[in-house]
Amino acid sequence: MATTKERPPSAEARALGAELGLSAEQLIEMYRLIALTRAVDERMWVLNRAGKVPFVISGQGHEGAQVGITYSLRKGHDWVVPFYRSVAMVMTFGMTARDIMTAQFARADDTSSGGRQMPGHYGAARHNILSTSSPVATQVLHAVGIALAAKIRGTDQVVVTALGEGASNQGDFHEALNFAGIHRLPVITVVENNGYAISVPSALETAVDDIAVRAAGYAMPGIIVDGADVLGAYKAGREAIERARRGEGPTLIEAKVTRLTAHSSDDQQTKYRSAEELERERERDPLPRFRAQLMDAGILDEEKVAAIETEIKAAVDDATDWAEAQPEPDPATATRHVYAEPEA
Amino acid sequence: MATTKERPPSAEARALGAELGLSAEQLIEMYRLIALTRAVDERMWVLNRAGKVPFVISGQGHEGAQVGITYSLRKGHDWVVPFYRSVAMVMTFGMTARDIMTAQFARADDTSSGGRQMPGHYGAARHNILSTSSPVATQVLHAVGIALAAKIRGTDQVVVTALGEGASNQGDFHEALNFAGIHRLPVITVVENNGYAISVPSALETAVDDIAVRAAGYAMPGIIVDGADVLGAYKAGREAIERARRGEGPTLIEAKVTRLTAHSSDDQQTKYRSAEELERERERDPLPRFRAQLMDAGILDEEKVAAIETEIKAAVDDATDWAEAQPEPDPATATRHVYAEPEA
Amino acid sequence: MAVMTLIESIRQTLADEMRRDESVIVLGEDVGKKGGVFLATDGLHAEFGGDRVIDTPLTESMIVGASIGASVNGLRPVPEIQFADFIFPAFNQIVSELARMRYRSNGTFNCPVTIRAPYGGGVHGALYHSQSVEAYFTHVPGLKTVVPSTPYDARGLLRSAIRDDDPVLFFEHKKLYRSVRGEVPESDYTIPLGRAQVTREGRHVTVLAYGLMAHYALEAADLVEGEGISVEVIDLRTLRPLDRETVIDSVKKTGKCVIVYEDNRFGGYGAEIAAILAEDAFDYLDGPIVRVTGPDVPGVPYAHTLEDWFMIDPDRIVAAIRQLAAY
Amino acid sequence: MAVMTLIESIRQTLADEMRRDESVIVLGEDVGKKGGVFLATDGLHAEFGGDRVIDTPLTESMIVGASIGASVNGLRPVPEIQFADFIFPAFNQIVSELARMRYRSNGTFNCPVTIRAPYGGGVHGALYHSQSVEAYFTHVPGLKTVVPSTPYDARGLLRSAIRDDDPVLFFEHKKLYRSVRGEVPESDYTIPLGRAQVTREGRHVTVLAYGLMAHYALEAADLVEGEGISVEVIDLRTLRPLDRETVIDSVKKTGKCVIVYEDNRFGGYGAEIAAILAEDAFDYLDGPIVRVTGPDVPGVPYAHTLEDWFMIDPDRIVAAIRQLAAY
Ligand SMILES: Cc1ncc(C[n+]2csc(CCOP(=O)(O)OP(=O)(O)O)c2C)c(N)n1
Ligand SMILES: Cc1ncc(C[n+]2csc(CCOP(=O)(O)OP(=O)(O)O)c2C)c(N)n1
Ligand SMILES: [Mg+2]
Ligand SMILES: [Mg+2]
Repeated sequence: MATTKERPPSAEARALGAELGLSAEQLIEMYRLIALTRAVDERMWVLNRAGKVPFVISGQGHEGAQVGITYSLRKGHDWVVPFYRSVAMVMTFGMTARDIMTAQFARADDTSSGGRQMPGHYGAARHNILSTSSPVATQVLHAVGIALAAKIRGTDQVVVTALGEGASNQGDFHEALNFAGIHRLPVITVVENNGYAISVPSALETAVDDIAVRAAGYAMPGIIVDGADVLGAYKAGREAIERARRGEGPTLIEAKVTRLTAHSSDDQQTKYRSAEELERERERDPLPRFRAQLMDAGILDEEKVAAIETEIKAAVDDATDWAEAQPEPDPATATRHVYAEPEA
Repeated sequence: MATTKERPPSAEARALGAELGLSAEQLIEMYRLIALTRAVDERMWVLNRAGKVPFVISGQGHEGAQVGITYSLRKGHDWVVPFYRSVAMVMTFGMTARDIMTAQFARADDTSSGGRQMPGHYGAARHNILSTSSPVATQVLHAVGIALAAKIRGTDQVVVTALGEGASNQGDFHEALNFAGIHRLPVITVVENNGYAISVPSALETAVDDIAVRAAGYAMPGIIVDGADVLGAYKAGREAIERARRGEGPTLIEAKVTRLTAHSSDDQQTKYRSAEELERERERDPLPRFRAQLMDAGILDEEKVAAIETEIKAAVDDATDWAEAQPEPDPATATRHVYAEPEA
Repeated sequence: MAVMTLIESIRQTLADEMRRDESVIVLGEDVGKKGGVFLATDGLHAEFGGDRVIDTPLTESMIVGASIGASVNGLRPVPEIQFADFIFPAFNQIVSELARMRYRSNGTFNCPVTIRAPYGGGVHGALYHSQSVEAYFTHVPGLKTVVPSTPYDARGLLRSAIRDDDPVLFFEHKKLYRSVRGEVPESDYTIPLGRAQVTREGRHVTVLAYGLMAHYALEAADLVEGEGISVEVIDLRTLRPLDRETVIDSVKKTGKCVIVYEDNRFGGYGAEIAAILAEDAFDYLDGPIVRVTGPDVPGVPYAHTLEDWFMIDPDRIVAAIRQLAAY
Repeated sequence: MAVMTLIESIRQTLADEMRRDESVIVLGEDVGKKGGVFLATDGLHAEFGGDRVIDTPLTESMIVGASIGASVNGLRPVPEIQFADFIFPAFNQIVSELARMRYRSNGTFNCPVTIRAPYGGGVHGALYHSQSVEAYFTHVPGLKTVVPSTPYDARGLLRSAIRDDDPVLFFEHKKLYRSVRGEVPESDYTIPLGRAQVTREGRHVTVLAYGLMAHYALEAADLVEGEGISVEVIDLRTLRPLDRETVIDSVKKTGKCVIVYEDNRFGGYGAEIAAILAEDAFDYLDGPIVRVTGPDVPGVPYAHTLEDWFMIDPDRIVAAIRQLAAY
């Protein structure tokens, strides 16, 4: 990703950096990732309203936790096993705005599925981002299996997977964390708790306030982070990743996030969420909060923020135009990849 | 069940009784249930070795916890949802030695299944004992559903279900307790933890020592009882049942029990359990311990114990002979009960 | 007589049955305030409350497993699986438990449970929001499987399903929810399970279909009529128990049969019908039993170019009819 | 050349493959010290240790789900499902995930996983230890399904399955484990997936079968030989991909076909073969396609009187052959 020229970091910046072992440049990169993801995400909705893409499911409100928690992973070495809200997570791990947009337009060269899956079903073999399906929670077992292979093969890899709090009530979640706990596998399970499973509120999803309390049932740490606090998420993620890499086993991280949009472009959230609630939730948006934090620390200023915005707008425009211009999948390819194809 | 004439209970007996609200007669009935179940169970193995029944799966070592926990239920009003080790539980709730033996011999009038299922798959509609299947943990959801109906219909019923600690790692257990917790359903889930899932030891089943800690993840109490301590089990069971009946919600009870036999007649446990361990485990047998306790309290004496033994031997002989003499299922009935049958 | 869509017919039938019988409850993901992702349960929560219209956690095995338990303790649960594609987490509860309760208990327990689920492709749902899953369940003794294709049938069949003392899977094609309208009487009529419907009489070729394909079959029959091909169309409506008599009688008359199903071809539901005809109507067959089916790829792809390739349209049925008629 | 039982052949093949390729691991319930409830993995834990022979918790969805993950990160897992009857908790992982990983990722991920499971009745296993479950999986594009019937085939097919880059379901009939013995060469031979075997040549009737039924079919053929009925027996061995050519060629020759499967009749695997023949070999059929199958009840009952009623024996196949030959 392109960089902008830096001033020597201020005392506050050094403080903020030092405390977390992050350079000003890294902090700015994290900010850029969150802002870029948000811009890509907002564009999806614009395209949907314009009738250009039939479906959108997005991660607005979840980006801070995703970038923070996964930022310490080793790209191309470790693994991420995402879910449909993991836009920021997969972009942090190597996918680009073009990758996201080709999936939105279901183009032939869509990295995730060649236009075969709905948007939001991310995957990229070359980045160790596992292909996402729709049935929720199944991926937690895949992440655990990847971690098992890493342990058996001694590859020193760490796996991060994510799911919603609603999905965490599925049996697969229980079976996955149970197995990860037994073998102390290098896997971090992130529950992005936004308080709803489509329209079903927390109170009808579980009897507990915090999914993290369930970690004790698998003899692993259960950490709660405020999804609007990017650096808090970073700290929790880094510690869990380091612990996993040291062979000290799995971690469950619960990120309290907010869902700033409807569940998907097929949902009408005003039917089950009050205007007041939606208004209130806006305050939990990680993007403005992180921006302010970096500006207070003198790491960002109006000028830099504007520069990044311009840069991001250009990237999103490029990705949109480029993706839209790509060819659609050829029906002649529809029968490919059911089974391995004999080498020519 | 027949009674033996009682002497006026001793001071110790009154003490033991008073503290738990149990009369000497009730304490003796509990003892008789445990002893009878054990005798029936031992007979199954004799018949198996004699080549008279092809399969045995039994509850030796689990009986104390089962009788203790379920003793306070209202027969014919409440429900029990058993598993294959629940011999003592279903006998406490109304099934007889003959019922058990007709299932062992797979006779036509077997209450549980008419000889259609393997022995150990208990069920009795007239006693509100739900039919048992083989796939583990599925019944926990059935118990939760029965409790849901009880709550919606306002029947004031309480449901007790049981499963092994191995089965408690299945997804259905997680989904069941999660739902029971949300709606504070009148259901008690008993995990009979004998340290093994066939040959797989605790350490490879879960990373935690106590399944009970998982109760916190569902906002319900998790109680641990010593399965060799019948009255401790009774106390925990009674409290949970009363709590459920008062509408205060579900409870998870973990009974630490011992499996005194091989997993089933198809298993060779010496292959994975040492002679020392098997020897040591004998000390956790609830039967002699409870007998001694009642004798110390002057509720039982040699004479009474002998009388009960004689009575039980007669009951088991009767059940065996009677069951063996019953007709086998007629193949002409094999197509019945796939769907409802039109009334004649 | 009221004219309504398929989804309206289902919604009204659910409300009717809940009014008629207080043991009927509805449970599933988002069936409450939201009224279901397709609005099949819209308004039920307001009328009957959270006790009888239960928004469940995101756990299908629980939805079915708890329904089994509730059904043996006096209720008639009508669980909704949000998409048929998501019924698989409940597969063990349905196949091992729900289907076998009556048989394994020698008739002493039974489960009056009706599982509703939207199925089918052509709605940009891709691999996991487009599947036809009937074949996995029609194979299972102890289960009944129903697929309505009209608002009238949906009402009569759903009533029968809910009142049935055995488990019924009730699959509703998403593409029909709002695209098909029809007259639905106010009366409390039912349509017995296990009866197919001859939706068009003909002499030369029998076309067997259900769900969305039952409509395409009729369109195809119209298209070839001008060519002098007289097509008999049968809407199976209930896949199990199968109405063998109606099917076999028609094939005895026409001697030729096209079976249409949207699901993957290999081992799909229609294979059983072909097998039955090849064994029990062999002497009457004047031509091969032709299947028009979805292709054997793991799901309906998303891109419209690929989805169009996957989905059957009336023209493909026409081509099969022509070929067979000319045989 | 060594003579061994089916279970010995499987055990040795697992050991061979684990020696040959250290990416091969075995996982499942009781596969470690105990060596599996049928001893299929006996000795593997001692030789390869707990890292490559993993006693898992009692959680089938985890067994398959973790195998999927391990397979995309460099391993070739060979999970064991203790009884085929207990594969249903893993149904979602197999059908939604394992089968579709390659297709949905446009060929960028794939899962070399071989799921072994003992299946079949006649062993006093009752409803939940006797099932034939192949039909649920042969319907799924992306999966391969293998059912060996001899020690020789088991070895060659299991090698091919483990070395295959796609998921394979490998079903072993419990009743064959120790009842059938045969010669098995030391050599590293393989039998390609997708090839049926003509186990007996004949002219009048083709009998198609697999697993235990492949043996009964041969017995039946012997029994009618004296009556001048020449039976061709085909052991399908791989149910998907199906060896269409071998099957169709045989039926073109004999004109008559009996399909035998132990599973419930309605919608069982053999229905697809009947459908294929009724469409692609219709012109060659001189008689109905006859199926000899298990009855349509929810499971094999336990009491031996009922189990005997359920199970197919060679005589029932003989009766079908006679009837069809006389047609
Ligand atoms: C097994 C399964 N059942 C149902 C669905 C339909 N569905 C998609 S997302 C969703 C809600 C998920 O809620 P949560 O896990 O909290 O994640 P969130 O969308 O809130 O981020 C549902 C019910 C599904 N995808 N998979
Ligand atoms: C879903 C499923 N998988 C596997 C089995 C085979 N099986 C029967 S009992 C058992 C072990 C059960 O262990 P646990 O739950 O601890 O109960 P215990 O037998 O120790 O009392 C297994 C693996 C089964 N019955 N169901
Ligand atoms: Mg959520
Ligand atoms: Mg145990």
